[in-house]
Amino acid sequence: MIELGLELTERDGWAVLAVSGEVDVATAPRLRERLVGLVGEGRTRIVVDLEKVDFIDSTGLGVLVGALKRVRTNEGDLALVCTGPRILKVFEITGLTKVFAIHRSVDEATVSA
Amino acid sequence: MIELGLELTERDGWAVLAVSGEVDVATAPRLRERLVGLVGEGRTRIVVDLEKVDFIDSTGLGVLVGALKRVRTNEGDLALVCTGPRILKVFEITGLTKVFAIHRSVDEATVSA
Amino acid sequence: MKDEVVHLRVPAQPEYLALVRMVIAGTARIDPLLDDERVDDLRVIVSEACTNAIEALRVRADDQGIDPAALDSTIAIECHLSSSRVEVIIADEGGGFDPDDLDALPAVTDPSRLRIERGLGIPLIRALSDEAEITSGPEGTRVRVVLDAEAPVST
Amino acid sequence: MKDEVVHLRVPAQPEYLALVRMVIAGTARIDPLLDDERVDDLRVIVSEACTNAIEALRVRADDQGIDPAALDSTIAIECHLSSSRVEVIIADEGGGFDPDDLDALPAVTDPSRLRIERGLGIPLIRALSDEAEITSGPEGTRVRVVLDAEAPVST
Ligand SMILES: Nc1ncnc2c1ncn2[C@@H]1O[C@H](COP(=O)(O)OP(=O)(O)O)[C@@H](O)[C@H]1O
Ligand SMILES: Nc1ncnc2c1ncn2[C@@H]1O[C@H](COP(=O)(O)OP(=O)(O)O)[C@@H](O)[C@H]1O
Repeated sequence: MIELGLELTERDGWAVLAVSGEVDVATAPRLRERLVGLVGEGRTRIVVDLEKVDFIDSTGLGVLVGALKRVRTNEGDLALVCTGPRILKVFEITGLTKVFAIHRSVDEATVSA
Repeated sequence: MIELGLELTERDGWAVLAVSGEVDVATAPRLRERLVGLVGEGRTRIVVDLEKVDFIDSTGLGVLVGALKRVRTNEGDLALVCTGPRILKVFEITGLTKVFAIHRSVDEATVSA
Repeated sequence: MKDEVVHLRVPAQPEYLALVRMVIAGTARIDPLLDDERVDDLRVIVSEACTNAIEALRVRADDQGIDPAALDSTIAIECHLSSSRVEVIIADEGGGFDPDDLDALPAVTDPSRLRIERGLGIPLIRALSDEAEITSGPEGTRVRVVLDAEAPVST
Repeated sequence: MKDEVVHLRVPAQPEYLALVRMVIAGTARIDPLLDDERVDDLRVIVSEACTNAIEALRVRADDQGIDPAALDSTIAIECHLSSSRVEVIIADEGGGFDPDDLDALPAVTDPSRLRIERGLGIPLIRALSDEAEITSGPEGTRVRVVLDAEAPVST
């Protein structure tokens, strides 16, 4: 079983979900489930912290896009925290840097957004 | 190219060779060469520190046995430092715990031997 | 010319994907032809191709109303190391598709982009490789990519 | 009964050995049937078997007066995961040997033990596995080992 860390904290009214490990077709369902659960509980201001993610592919990107859609439908917002060049690269190539607000820290994400 | 770390220091008249990485048929020749070189320079009191070795197989064991033989022929000695259970296990199974003096630290090796 | 090959075959199941990435990265590092960034590109490429293979199998199993694991299907990965490039071939036993008939992605500025949760895999494979070739038929799909040692893809 | 197989084929060269160990450890951890100590045992076993394969190829190449790499020979590794055990098969294309005709190791207390720099590989394979079978002939050698999930080898 491949591990995916999902740690939830609270910051200034934002639900901050820190993800660690590799996000692929094996682990993405767990991330999706968690995000869907948050929105279901009415938590629609979400920061997904990708700083400890070693790998993400299009399956993981799809889950994040799906969650963004879902929070927006509920008048919320979803921001990302990511500085690692290998992770940023897949957002850049797929054009998703223009779809997501990507911040350099959780502080920046929860203050500026 | 698989890395094998070989770091030489000096302690109370002993040449202390700290090995790190994986010792197998790809890397063992480098260890052998270094040990043969030391004996060639007249360094026949040697401690081989295996604390940072992640893996060793019979090729590595063979190099250590060869070096022990070589220093003994030259009236020297060779002691090992090893506490990691996975490394100790191969020494135990091959009976080499009875052939080598295996110490828990470089201090212990250079004082007691 | 030098051509060393590592062959890997794994069950077409999600839990083997991390292993495949590890093998590809480990193989590419044996001869350090590619720098770390390009090894990471290769990990993404292979992950995308294998995800599609697994998905194709899932579709086939759904059609037959069975568990995908019951198909006992595998993904075959070949990694060729030559002196100037790394070539990887990923072959599956899924039902195939027409690679020339994929929907284009809406422009990133298009608000409908938000509707796109999928369809990013093959664009990523093409963008991250120096050469990509997809051949597909009812017997399965074969994705061949090349990463040159000399010509790093810039981001 | 469940039997998932990972196949790996690599050039019979020393620099691929670390990769093989990584794959075997990674595969054994997909289904955590074995604890870390037994996964380490498996790494040693596979390393010993592959080292012997590489060595057999080197002997064959020396006989022919050529570089071992020129033989283009490979080692094939299969790792079977069932619900109760891990079975690994390592097959080479070396010249073979008679597994029943190996010199016994001198007792560890025997001073001649110091003469032994080799001959530890197969004893390690046998000691660390729950089942080991070696079949060998002029076409090559096949080492099959089993590690049971239930019966850890005690040290
Ligand atoms: N190996 C494959 N076998 C069958 N169909 C495939 C394969 N690879 C891709 N496809 C088809 O091409 C489509 C686009 O693939 P891709 O760009 O990777 O995006 P996604 O997999 O997210 O849909 C897939 O939805 C699938 O219909
Ligand atoms: N795969 C193999 N192909 C050919 N000969 C082999 C093979 N494995 C083992 N042997 C023979 O058996 C001997 C003993 O092997 P082993 O116990 O691993 O010790 P070592 O390899 O250190 O000699 C080897 O020296 C070799 O002659």
